[in-house]
Amino acid sequence: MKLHLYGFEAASRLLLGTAQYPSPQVLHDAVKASGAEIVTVSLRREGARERTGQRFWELIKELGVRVLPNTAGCRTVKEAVTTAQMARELFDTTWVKLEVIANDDTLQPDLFGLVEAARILSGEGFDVFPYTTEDLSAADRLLEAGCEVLMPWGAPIGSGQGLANPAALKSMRAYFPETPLIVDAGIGAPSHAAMAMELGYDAVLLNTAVAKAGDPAGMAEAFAQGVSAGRKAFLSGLMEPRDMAVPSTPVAGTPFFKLDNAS
Amino acid sequence: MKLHLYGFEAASRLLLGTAQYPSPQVLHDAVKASGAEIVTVSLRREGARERTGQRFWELIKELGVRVLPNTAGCRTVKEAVTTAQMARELFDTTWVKLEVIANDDTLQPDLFGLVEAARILSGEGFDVFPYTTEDLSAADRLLEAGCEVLMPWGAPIGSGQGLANPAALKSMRAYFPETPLIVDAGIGAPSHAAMAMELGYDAVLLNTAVAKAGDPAGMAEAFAQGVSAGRKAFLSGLMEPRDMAVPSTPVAGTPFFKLDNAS
Amino acid sequence: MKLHLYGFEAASRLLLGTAQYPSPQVLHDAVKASGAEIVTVSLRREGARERTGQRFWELIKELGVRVLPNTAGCRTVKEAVTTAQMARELFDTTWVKLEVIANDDTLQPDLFGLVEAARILSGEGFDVFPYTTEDLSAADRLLEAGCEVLMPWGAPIGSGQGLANPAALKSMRAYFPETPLIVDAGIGAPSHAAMAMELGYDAVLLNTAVAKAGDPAGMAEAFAQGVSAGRKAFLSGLMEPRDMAVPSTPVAGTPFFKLDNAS
Amino acid sequence: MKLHLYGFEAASRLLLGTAQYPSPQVLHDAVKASGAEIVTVSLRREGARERTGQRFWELIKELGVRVLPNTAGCRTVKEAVTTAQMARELFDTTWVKLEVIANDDTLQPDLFGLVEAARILSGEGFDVFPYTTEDLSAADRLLEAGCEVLMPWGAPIGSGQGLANPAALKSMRAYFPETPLIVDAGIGAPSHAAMAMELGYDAVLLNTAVAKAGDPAGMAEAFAQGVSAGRKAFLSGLMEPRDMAVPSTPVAGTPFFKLDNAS
Amino acid sequence: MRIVVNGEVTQTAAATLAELCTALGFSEARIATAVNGDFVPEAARGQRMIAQGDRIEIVAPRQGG
Amino acid sequence: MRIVVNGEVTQTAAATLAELCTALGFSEARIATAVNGDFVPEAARGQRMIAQGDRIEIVAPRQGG
Amino acid sequence: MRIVVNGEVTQTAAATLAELCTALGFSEARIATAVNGDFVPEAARGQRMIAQGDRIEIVAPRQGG
Amino acid sequence: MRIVVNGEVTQTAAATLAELCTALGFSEARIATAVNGDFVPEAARGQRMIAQGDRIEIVAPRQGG
Repeated sequence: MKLHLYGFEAASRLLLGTAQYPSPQVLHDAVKASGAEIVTVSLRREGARERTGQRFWELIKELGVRVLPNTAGCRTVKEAVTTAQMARELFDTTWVKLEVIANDDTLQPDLFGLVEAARILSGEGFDVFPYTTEDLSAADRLLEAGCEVLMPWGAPIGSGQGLANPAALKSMRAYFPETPLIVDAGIGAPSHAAMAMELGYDAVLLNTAVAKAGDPAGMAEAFAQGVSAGRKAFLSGLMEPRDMAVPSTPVAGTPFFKLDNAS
Repeated sequence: MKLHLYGFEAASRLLLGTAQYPSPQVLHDAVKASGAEIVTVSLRREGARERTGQRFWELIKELGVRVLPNTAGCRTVKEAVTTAQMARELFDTTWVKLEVIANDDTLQPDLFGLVEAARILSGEGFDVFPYTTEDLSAADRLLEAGCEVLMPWGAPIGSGQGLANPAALKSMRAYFPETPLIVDAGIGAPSHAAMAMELGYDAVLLNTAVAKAGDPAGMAEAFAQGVSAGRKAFLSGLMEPRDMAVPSTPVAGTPFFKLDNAS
Repeated sequence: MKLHLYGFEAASRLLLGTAQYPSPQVLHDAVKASGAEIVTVSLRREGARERTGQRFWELIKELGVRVLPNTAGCRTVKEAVTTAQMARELFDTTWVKLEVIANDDTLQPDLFGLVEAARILSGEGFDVFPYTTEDLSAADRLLEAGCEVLMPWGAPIGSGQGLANPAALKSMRAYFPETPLIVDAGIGAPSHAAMAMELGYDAVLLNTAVAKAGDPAGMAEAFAQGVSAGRKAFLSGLMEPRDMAVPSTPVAGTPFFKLDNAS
Repeated sequence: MKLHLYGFEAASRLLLGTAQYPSPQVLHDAVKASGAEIVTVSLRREGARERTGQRFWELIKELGVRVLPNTAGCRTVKEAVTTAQMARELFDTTWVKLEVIANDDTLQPDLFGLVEAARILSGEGFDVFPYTTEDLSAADRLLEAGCEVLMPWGAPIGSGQGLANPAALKSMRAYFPETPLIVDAGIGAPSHAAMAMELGYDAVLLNTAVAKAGDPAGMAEAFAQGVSAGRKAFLSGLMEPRDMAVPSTPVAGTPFFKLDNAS
Repeated sequence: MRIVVNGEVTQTAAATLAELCTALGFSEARIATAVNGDFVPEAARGQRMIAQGDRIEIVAPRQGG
Repeated sequence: MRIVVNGEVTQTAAATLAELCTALGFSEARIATAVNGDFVPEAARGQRMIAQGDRIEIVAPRQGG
Repeated sequence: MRIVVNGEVTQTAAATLAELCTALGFSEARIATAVNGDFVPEAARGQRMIAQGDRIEIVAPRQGG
Repeated sequence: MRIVVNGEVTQTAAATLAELCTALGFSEARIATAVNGDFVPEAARGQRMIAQGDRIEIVAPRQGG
């Protein structure tokens, strides 16, 4: 079964960021290796001479993937809304990864500004992908505001710590059985991504763990497999962990078995 | 690069157990889906009427995989040695997964009996795959005894808890950089298997998590991907987790940036 | 140094709940054993015949402790505000543990309703103790709203899981170095309470772990010591955990030491 | 109920190491503050001029505590046995903390050498306190060898990581309900010590976390309370952690309750 | 007149909240009150008239966490 | 006239935002613009007059996470 | 003669382990054998005499973890 | 005669371990001794002859963990 996001259907459940790669070629190879159909991008001040943005745009077009512009670095509702409006024109898409940052040490979302900005942007016809936390009261309001997708963090952006609070992520999944939920940020290894998918999350969005890997393309492929592994496991019904050991090999018929050494 | 175990070369780094499947057909499908080239088996008392073992043997032959007989249920050196000798004749292989069990609640190895049995069997020309713990003093003696592979547990057999002591498994990997190390037992989900491979382990052996899954064949495929994901990640150079958040999107050029709201 | 909460000075850094005890006598003994100077209470519908509340009030008065009425069970701002107003008259105190619950499975706070109710009640002269999460954007607004204390959860109420997200609690402590921070809810054992204090939290509030213990008075004393132990450790400067082992006993002068077995 | 170790009765369940303190005075104050009745010591090569050992011996005598000499740094059975014999004469005690080290990075015990040395020393009338791991097969043999106490590590010596494998420590406690079990090494904070005691361990032995604290005497007192807190909690019957939240405040009688907002 | 006291339908002849509390036997009791979701301080109960269908809360101290 | 473009003080003779973009060499470039914090769509740049002290943002696509 | 086969007391007239296996219907079966805890290879079954009270194990392949 | 005391090569004229300890100034000191890896109790030091190349350990109490 495919992933549905605002009517867009994706076979891949891995969304990839485009920042921090050692070179455009490595970025290109990593995106290809990841199988990602959606990549995040941003917008930044352009210098007429450097024309950095123009060259980056060419690169993205070649990749033939769907772009999800973010509002990274925005600290206020106003900054986020204007940035989203500029992004819509620049990337010719109604999609926006909405970030309203509360704090520079944790880069965690300002849940209040996030909900307000989400309401405004949804009203203007944007398809909002809110970067949020596992907080259920914010999640409820984001859905009321018109969001059809939620993107809770796994851990602080770029920390690579994995899932800091799996119990809270479980509650969120249980509380929103139907809403597409994407773990965004904090994922440092394929095992983290697999775990998120085993919890029933619909997709994973990451950037640093691939871009900063020794071999980004190889790591991108590793994450693609990790995400797929976790998804398949979730669909196949995972065993419940048990406190005690249980023999896998049958006990009946064990040679040399006598009652006196029976357990 | 392939996995080398006593001169046998395997492309797959997932070893699968053959017990606890709902039916022979499901076992067959799970082994195929796992891509495993090595499966564990055991020997048990045979009844002339039932001929259970004869039918199981036909099934295994069809699979065309390498078999690794175990000594599951053995509590003494003598039982383990005789069981290994019977297994060698029965399965026509010098390979043996050596289990000498210390305790029925945890099914953990008796490290002392294990080393003694490994010494005897290696002397008789067996290729011993010892089911051990992450203890380094036992590992040293198992290698002295002639073992070329070590199989530390992840957690108690059948518990599905994953890696109970990752720090100790890391030490073991660092202490034995060249020896093939296989995490055996306790793996409950692909994320656990991926984590073991990310730590640099050479392979993973499991049974219950696949056999007891809602869809064993689907879960077998999930584990195959999880193991491959972890291996690729290890080879591609994982990022180091960091305590603090680090922006992935470039900070330079952020619109609306003024010195007074700089952080 | 003592704990300061809205001008009240407490020597004890353990706040105790008064619910779920097997009998009034056991509650009385537990409060005494805990050394708590502040206990939480609630208000509920009174039946003229039973007069349950009247008897409970006598019991509390005998204890001679400061009461902190809660708004447990309130799901809306309106319910919470009116409950707080009734509590102020009933208990003759401006203190209120403000709870606005978002969800019945996790009993986590509705951060948005919480901030709104906190603003209203602070405006009416209440001293608000908000039951919140480790979210920094809610914390900022609670302080703006007039709160001088924050009470983030450790884990879901009554779960006894301990600190579900220590990294987030660390960030909160670092972000609010001066504000009194009390871990409220989820504490199941003295080790959890000690850990919260070791992170630099100012106090711990709990109920179930004591009330549901086999011996509540004994457990109350255990928690008093655990809280004190954690506080002392924080003030005494905890060592940093290290990845590798470091000999405690001096290496120099080890007998039988020869260069050839030096490490 | 007091702690019984080879017939010695101790009220305190905290054993303290004497190494790494900034000064003899600080060591003295820390031991006093800890309330420890047993301290570990070692023996090292003595220079006639410095007479370091002579001064240390005076210091220890003043403390009026029971000494437990260790064999720290010994890598072979022979070294450990001779060191124990010298210690017996030097400290005039049959007690010995037996360490046979397998590996310098983890300082973990060589379980095989440990059992052999324990057998020899018990035979010579020593009261052996073996520094071991949570391995049950080694534990069984240590008891057979004559040990009446077991001291499994919490984590590598000096690492301060706490309990690396709580599940294994639980198994050990369950498997040896009667044997005095002391968690030795790896404890970094009072919360770790409390957790060990909550698991039912009989005592805790530590050194670095106190000696390297900013204020060793303050930290020693903190650990004394943490150990006592954990012990009291164990005796008072800890609640079981629960997956879901459970209201502590009674639900019945909640004001404003209507069926339509009942959960 | 039919009102709802603490969630239960009740018949009363009381004109004010104060009379109601007395009629219900709460004269000396330590209680607090609300009518239709709004807090009514003790001092105001005498003036607070009761109307058909009012939802009245009468609460007292209780254990809490 | 002194304005601020992308955070840097700039002298310009351009009357409109469109003229400014051309003057700065962004004629064909894929850019988006804002004046004093408000988004100005491409189509509106011709009518958007520029005044002394305006804070103008001219942005383009960039890598993002 | 009374012996124990796979943990169960059995009467047999077989003189050797080979005869016993045949008598029990294991002629063509893929099995391995042990007597009183010691492995007896297939080739040796013919010479291995059976005595009263011998504990005999006859095992075959089975599922394992 | 050349021996090794606590890991350092030493010249001595002492015939016995007791003499050596005195010569080295350990007469009253609280020490324990070993020769070539074997413990030598205080009482036996007088009879324990020292030979060329002996490895001698002289230890005293020290801080320990």
